[in-house]
Amino acid sequence: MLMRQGQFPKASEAAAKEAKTFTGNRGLDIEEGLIFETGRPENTGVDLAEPLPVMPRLGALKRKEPAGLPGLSEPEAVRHYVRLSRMNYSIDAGIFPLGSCTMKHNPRLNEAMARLQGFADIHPLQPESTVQGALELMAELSRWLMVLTGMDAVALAPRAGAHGEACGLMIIKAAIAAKGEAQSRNVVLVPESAHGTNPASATSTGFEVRPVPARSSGTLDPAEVKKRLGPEVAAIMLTNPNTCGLFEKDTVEIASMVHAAGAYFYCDGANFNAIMGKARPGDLGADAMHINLHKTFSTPHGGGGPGAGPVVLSSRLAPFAPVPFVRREGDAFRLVEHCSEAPQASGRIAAFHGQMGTFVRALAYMLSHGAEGLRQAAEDAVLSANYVRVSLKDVMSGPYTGQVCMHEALFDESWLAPAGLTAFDFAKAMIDEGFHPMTVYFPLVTHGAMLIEPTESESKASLDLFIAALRDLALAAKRGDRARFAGAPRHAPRCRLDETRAARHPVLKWTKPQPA
Amino acid sequence: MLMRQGQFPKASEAAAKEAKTFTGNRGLDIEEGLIFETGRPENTGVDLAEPLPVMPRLGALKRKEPAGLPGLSEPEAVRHYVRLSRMNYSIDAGIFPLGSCTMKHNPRLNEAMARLQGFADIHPLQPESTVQGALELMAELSRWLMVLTGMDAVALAPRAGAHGEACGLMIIKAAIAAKGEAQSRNVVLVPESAHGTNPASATSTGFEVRPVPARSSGTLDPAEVKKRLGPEVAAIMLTNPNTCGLFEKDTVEIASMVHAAGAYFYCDGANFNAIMGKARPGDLGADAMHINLHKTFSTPHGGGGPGAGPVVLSSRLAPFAPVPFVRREGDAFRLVEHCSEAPQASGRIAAFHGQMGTFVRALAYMLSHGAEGLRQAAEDAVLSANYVRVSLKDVMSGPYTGQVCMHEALFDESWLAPAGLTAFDFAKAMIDEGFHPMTVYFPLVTHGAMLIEPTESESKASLDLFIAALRDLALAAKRGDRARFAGAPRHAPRCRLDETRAARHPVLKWTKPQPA
Amino acid sequence: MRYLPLNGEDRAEMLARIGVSSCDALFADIPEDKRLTQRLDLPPPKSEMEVERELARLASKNVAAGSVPFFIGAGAYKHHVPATVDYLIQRSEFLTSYTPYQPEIAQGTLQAIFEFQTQVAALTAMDIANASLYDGSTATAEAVAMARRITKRSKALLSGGLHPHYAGTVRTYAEMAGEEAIALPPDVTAAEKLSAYIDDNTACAVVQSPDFFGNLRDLSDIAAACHARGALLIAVFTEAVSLGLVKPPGAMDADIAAGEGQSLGNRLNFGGPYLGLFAAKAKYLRQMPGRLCGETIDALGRRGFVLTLSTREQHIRRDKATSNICTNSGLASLAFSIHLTLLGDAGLCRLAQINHANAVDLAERLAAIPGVEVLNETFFNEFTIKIPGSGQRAVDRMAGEGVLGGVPVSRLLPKSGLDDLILVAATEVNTAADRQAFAGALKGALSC
Amino acid sequence: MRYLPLNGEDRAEMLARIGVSSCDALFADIPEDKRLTQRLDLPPPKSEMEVERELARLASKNVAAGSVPFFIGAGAYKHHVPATVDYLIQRSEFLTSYTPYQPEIAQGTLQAIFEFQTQVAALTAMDIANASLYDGSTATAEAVAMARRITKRSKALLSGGLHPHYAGTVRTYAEMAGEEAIALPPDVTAAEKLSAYIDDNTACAVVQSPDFFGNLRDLSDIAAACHARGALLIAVFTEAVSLGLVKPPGAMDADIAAGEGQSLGNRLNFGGPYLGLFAAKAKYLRQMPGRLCGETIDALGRRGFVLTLSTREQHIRRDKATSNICTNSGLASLAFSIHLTLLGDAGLCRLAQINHANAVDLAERLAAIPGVEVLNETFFNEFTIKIPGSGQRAVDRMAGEGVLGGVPVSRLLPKSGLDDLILVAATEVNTAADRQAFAGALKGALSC
Ligand SMILES: Cc1ncc(COP(=O)(O)O)c(C=O)c1O
Ligand SMILES: Cc1ncc(COP(=O)(O)O)c(C=O)c1O
Repeated sequence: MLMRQGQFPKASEAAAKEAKTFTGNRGLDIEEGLIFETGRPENTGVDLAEPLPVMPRLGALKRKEPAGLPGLSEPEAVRHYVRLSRMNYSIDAGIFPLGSCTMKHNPRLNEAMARLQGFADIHPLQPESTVQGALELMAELSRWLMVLTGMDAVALAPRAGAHGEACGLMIIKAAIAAKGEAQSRNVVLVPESAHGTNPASATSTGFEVRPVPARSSGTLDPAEVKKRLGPEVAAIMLTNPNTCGLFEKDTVEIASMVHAAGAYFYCDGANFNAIMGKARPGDLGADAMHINLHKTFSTPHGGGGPGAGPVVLSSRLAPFAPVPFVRREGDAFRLVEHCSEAPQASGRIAAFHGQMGTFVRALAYMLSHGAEGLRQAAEDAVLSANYVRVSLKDVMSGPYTGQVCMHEALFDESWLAPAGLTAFDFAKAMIDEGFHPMTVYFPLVTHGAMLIEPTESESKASLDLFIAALRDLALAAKRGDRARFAGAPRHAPRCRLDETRAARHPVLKWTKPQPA
Repeated sequence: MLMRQGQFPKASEAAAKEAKTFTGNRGLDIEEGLIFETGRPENTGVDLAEPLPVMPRLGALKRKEPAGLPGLSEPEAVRHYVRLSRMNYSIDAGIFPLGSCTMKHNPRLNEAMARLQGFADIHPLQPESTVQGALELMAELSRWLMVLTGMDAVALAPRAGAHGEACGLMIIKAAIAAKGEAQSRNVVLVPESAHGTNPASATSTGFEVRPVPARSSGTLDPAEVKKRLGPEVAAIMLTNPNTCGLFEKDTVEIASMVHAAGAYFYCDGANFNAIMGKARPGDLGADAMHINLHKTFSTPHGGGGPGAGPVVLSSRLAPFAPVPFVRREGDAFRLVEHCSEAPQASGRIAAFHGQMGTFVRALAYMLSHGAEGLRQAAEDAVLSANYVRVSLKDVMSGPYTGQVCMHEALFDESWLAPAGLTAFDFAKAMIDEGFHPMTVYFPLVTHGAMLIEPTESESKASLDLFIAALRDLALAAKRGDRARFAGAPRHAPRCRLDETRAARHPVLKWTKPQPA
Repeated sequence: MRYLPLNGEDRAEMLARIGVSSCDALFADIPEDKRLTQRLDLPPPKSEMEVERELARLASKNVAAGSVPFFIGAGAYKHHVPATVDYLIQRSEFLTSYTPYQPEIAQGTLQAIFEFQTQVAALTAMDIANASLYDGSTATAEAVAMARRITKRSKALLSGGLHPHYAGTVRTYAEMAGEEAIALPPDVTAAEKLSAYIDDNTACAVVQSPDFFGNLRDLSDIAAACHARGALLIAVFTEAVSLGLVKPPGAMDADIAAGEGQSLGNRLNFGGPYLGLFAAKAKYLRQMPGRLCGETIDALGRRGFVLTLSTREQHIRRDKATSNICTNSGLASLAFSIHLTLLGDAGLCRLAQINHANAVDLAERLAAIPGVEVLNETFFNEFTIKIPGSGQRAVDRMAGEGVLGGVPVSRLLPKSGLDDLILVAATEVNTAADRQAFAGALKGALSC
Repeated sequence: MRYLPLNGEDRAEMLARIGVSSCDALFADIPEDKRLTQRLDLPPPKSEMEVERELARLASKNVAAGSVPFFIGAGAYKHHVPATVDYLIQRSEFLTSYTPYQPEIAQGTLQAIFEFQTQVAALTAMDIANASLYDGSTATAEAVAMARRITKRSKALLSGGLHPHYAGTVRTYAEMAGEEAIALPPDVTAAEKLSAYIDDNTACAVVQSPDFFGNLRDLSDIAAACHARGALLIAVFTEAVSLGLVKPPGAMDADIAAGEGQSLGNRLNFGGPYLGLFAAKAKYLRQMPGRLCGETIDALGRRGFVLTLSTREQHIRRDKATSNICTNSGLASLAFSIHLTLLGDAGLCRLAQINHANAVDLAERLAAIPGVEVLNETFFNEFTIKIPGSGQRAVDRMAGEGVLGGVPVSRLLPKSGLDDLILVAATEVNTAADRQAFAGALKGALSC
């Protein structure tokens, strides 16, 4: 997540000239137009039989104006997308150390499993007797999540982390309503370091957000929480490990305070990768927690999604889970799809039953590791983050570099200021070196944050090269080698892009150029 | 096919400096070490169960010295090969106009079909009753090949074009032997423009090669053939369309001469793409012809193979086809695997029954086109080649640019000579523009040949850009802009490679560096 | 473990550099009594072959759409997806990249999103579209929330032809946010007079076409009625292929179009991941939920693309954001876009015609069964039949005979007096033999 | 047609530029009476869905290895290939590139070949290896031809333990080239005295281990005998996995090693494409057939790879080339190399141990059946059993019961008096239940 725009320098004439070829291509870096420029509506890359001759039943609602969608023959389409793909960085090509994103290896076994006909070609509304394997899989996935988190129930419906947050808050709202406190409890405490989805989810489910600052050591002070608790407080949303990469060590105390105040403890579990197999949120007092299967359990990010954000629940909240859910009845599995069968359920939060494709991948990942392997993965993730932390802390500053971190190491840009450089510049220079930058400018509580999450998927050699390159860049910055940063990235498919222009004059779709 | 080495220039200091980063990476172009440098023999990317405890039955032949093979964890392995792949050009990324190679679109449908369990997971020695679908597929593929070529039988065993040539010549040898001429007929006529595999196949099957020159218009002169015919001649190997991209217009006359002389007409069908659906080699007098399924019928080249080179046969040669072959018996299909059942068969030319994986792909391609679509593909291939020819002939010279060509257009380097440049230089400059070069220095009969085969898979826009870029390069060459060529390629993952060094001091495998 | 590159030696060296003696020292912040020491009740690690066996066992317990005559729709459709689509979305660079926050090395994803936005806008005939939401149901809920922000009114009016899951989702969200959502009763034959309910507190009317029962609805009058009262019209669709043949939302003056994109490029997946399509009039740009990709130039003046207008989004605006969405349906939107790029107008139109024709043919075959009635006057590729007796029972019986013959309306609308209705869809994947098998199975189910 | 980008308008413009009025004018060189005008007797074009249906129909008529207890080997082995392997070889840049003739834009393929060559050399313990040949059988034929070139002698001596298809292939090639190939009689128990046949006209002895019947053979003595007479020893193997556990050719002083590489990274594919492995002593480099990749540097001094020593090859040397091979098994060699890279020594050794252990377990189970005898003293993952009665009949009966229980030796060696032998292989894919099912089926087949 990149939170802020950098400067937009015009490149030197010389650089422009150097890059020039007749085609604009440079070896294997091939420019590619838009499909609207290369395709034509009368062309197609799909052969289809003649339709049966029938009397249409469209009434007066036949489409009059064609959509104007260009078609590409199959070879053209393949080339278009292969060329586009080659303009992307990916985990498969290199370390992707985006803090808070847990960009770990995406096993191809999982892809193959999700594509089994018996999973990919079944409809959510088939008779239950014809989808017993799917329901069993959902039950098995739930079991893993419950055992790993020490919780009592799971809502599988949420499509992603933010959806899980909303789901959890809705459940909490339903529980509060069941206690007759619907009117009075409408505040959610959210630490300032929280991910943006937390406050947004709180608002979108009708809560008011009350921020809580962290203490200087980066974690939440129970005293600060206490100050803000009251009969109007419905819940606290606590990310643990938090977005600074630190374990909230007072979580147990905070949880009991929150509970004592009649509120619920929602845990943002996006960072569960750091502690799986090492500690269970249920033991730490959580009432609800979403888990990003697309982070912790290795399902691919796909350039932005899809994910899945199941929410594990304490026994107190379990009855309020939304529909649908899977229920075992003897040897058979059933879907409970209506609140009539689950009177306390918090309704329906989306169509159908959840991200099955993601569930298959996540379960394949879990089965591959076993509990032992998952614990080892957490340890390796934390080990790698600390290795990066200690290896860079003498050249880069950061608020907590002197203390042990969990799965990610937080640095800041203050050490770059003397050179007149920013985290943004540093990130762009990393691109030239063949690395995806870390998360910059998040969490917001750290000015000029640079948050590095290597995950457990990097070899030591990969970490060592990454560290060495960052040290080299850091020394260059300290030396005042501004050119290396100002012009960066030089070697990417594009130089710095003018984000201001994009926002000032939004061009959000292609339109036919007017003849001059 | 690149036949000759170019100059190996040392790059300028400046260029070297420009390319420098700390890691050696440049944005998305990421350097990658050898597995022997990054992997370790004690690591593995495959989890395997414990072996059963048993009494070994290896006698004294247990391996003592481990092989020393490095293992990579799965994430490391994925990254290794993804990075390597990104250093390659491919049809999927751009035009691949290698003359004589028919680099057409490789449909992904074909890949999916070849991976159906019922094709990919069957063993060649399963009982015939359990592979009826496979045998039916082979029979169906054979039918298509016979109908398209107007021939009477097919030998599916050959693994590639060259193997098909050898197979065809073996069949001819068997036929000659059957006529009692085994001792006397041992010469094969091979035009000078023939692909290198032709003479090599002839030698490897025990024939002597007698070259035939072409006339100035690029095709074979029946008179020249006649001169070389005699009782010692077993066959002529004629490529049609030939490697200059021309249709051998006197093929019928040559065929009858050859037949009259008691010899056979072997046709190299590597270029069948130009005439499929337009003419049948059987009608032109061919007795045997291999077809490169990995060219004409779109199966992927895979960076060098595998392919398949089935040989179609006239009724005269059919009895001499090697084992195995498929025979229909009522509703069932059988494999004839031994010469005892086919007494005239020319033996066995490889284990098992042929390149099934390639057959599935080729048949999927044929079914998709139908006969009509194949004819259209041939027409488009020829149309595109002629379009390139006329669009470049005013700036590039070539021996036959004034006459209609078939699927490929032949140019030469003579027009580059005044600028002190070669076809090799020109090819390398094309790389910078984002194109794979054409075939250079083949066919050998044309000095400094540049053979362009666009295939039917290119859009007009793609051809137009290719033409425009080649014209721009041509004009640059004529202008004497030597720098653009001498330093090329500048933008590829590597600059010119020192081929002389590679050949003089062959390093064909990695060896552990000696400590200095 | 095959996915973990570090070995014991590496770990020891790294611990040494960090200056701790064991990995547990790194977890010292976890209260000691909360550290997991016991073994969890979970199975041991499995080899790849073992995982394949276990998951294949589960998969084989399901009846896949391709393996039987299949006529289920109701918001998710079985279409044929060209092999190329799945191949391309599995390119490492699409599959394993993150949200394109570093545009210089994410132009592939960004250009694909820009093309997707343009395609969705064209398909729906709307001005602008976003980079995707989770699915059709949550897109509809987001549309309602957006309409509330724009109109500063609370009430959402939900047509009785809206997919019941969509209506449920909107209602849940509304309830939680303390807003009003009024759902009209199920409207099997598109007979409701929705306009009559629009008042000055109405933020929006939400109408689906083809509706849940398969009817095509002309939204133009409702749009006019909405606009006359200062309300917005949200047009919903669950079958994107219909837009190849049926009047699009934009042509009926809808303000927001929200729909499900699964049926292009994506498989059934038992309900997810799917793809929320979201388009609107240009004037509502600043209230759009979700990511937007925009065109710009780079330092050398070359065209390029970036995520833009993110001041609407949660990561900048936090509790004031237009939506809480972060991760969306990126890869599903890419599949959609690739499929549509392969089709083009010509292919999409042909595909829609085949769907329609197959559905008409099926309707005729089913209507010919004594006692079976097709309730729709108009439809695209899905319609509702009324049978003598329980739809649920008939569908279960057909399933027993190896025909997946639609969805009993009662499954989604229980206790609504619609137990004798079945929703039936036909697409290009059904052959004449499939349709005949369906008619036969239905006849059989009714007669026993 | 979905694969053809040109439309009618394009074609017209292109014809105009060329200056001809119709496409037929471009085919004017074809004699008029030979131009095809009639419609060919072939089916019309099919949509993707139709092709899938037709090929799925054919595929479903075959019994796939994964779907039943499976014990067939005899030169092709069912192993588990990690999903990653097939994923990676399908990368466009590997799948759809040509032979790396332009090394600057083919470093990916070239480095992979260089690594493959190193792996094959290490696995076989030979000095050098090439970039692959078609398969094990043709690699063996090439090895024999190479031995003839080196020794300038004609006679090849083929062990009775050599795979009959390999022996057949070598004999065919020899016959055609007018050379001598003497095949010893089938040697079920590795009892032949091959050294006795080596004479001064012997170019090479060709010996397989594990041999066709599964026996492990110590080649050291034969190597010594060959070298004493100036002949070469060609060591053949058909199961590359064995080299993880069994003494490699190089450790027994073989001059050339030729083998089948299918069993790593590649599927059964009904017999092809497979992968010919070819390795030799360094001194024979110039006589090697096939492509070789070598290390060099580029103009900036960076390491790079190129195809090298191509003066041996047909495209340069034509009729004097060391072989006629051009297209080889590139992608199959990549799959092999990736699988081996994932395994490493540790994984390969473990894999080989599992194969061996499963085979030993199977041998014990089968030997326990009354009347069944295991003939091998030593074996890796395959052995020969002798049964009372016809092997062919027993195998067919077992197939009827859904067990693919080996290959009757008579299928490859008919009329050799070996009709009561069955060749049986076990790999890591077989479970204990599979082996039990096999034993049960064999017992059943013998008793009926
Ligand atoms: C800490 C934290 N919470 C919540 C989320 C939201 O998850 P999602 O993107 O799946 O909606 C993220 C993801 O970026 C996160 O890092
Ligand atoms: C004209 C011609 N003949 C024969 C061949 C040999 O075919 P293969 O490479 O399949 O052995 C080729 C391939 O390059 C060719 O172009």
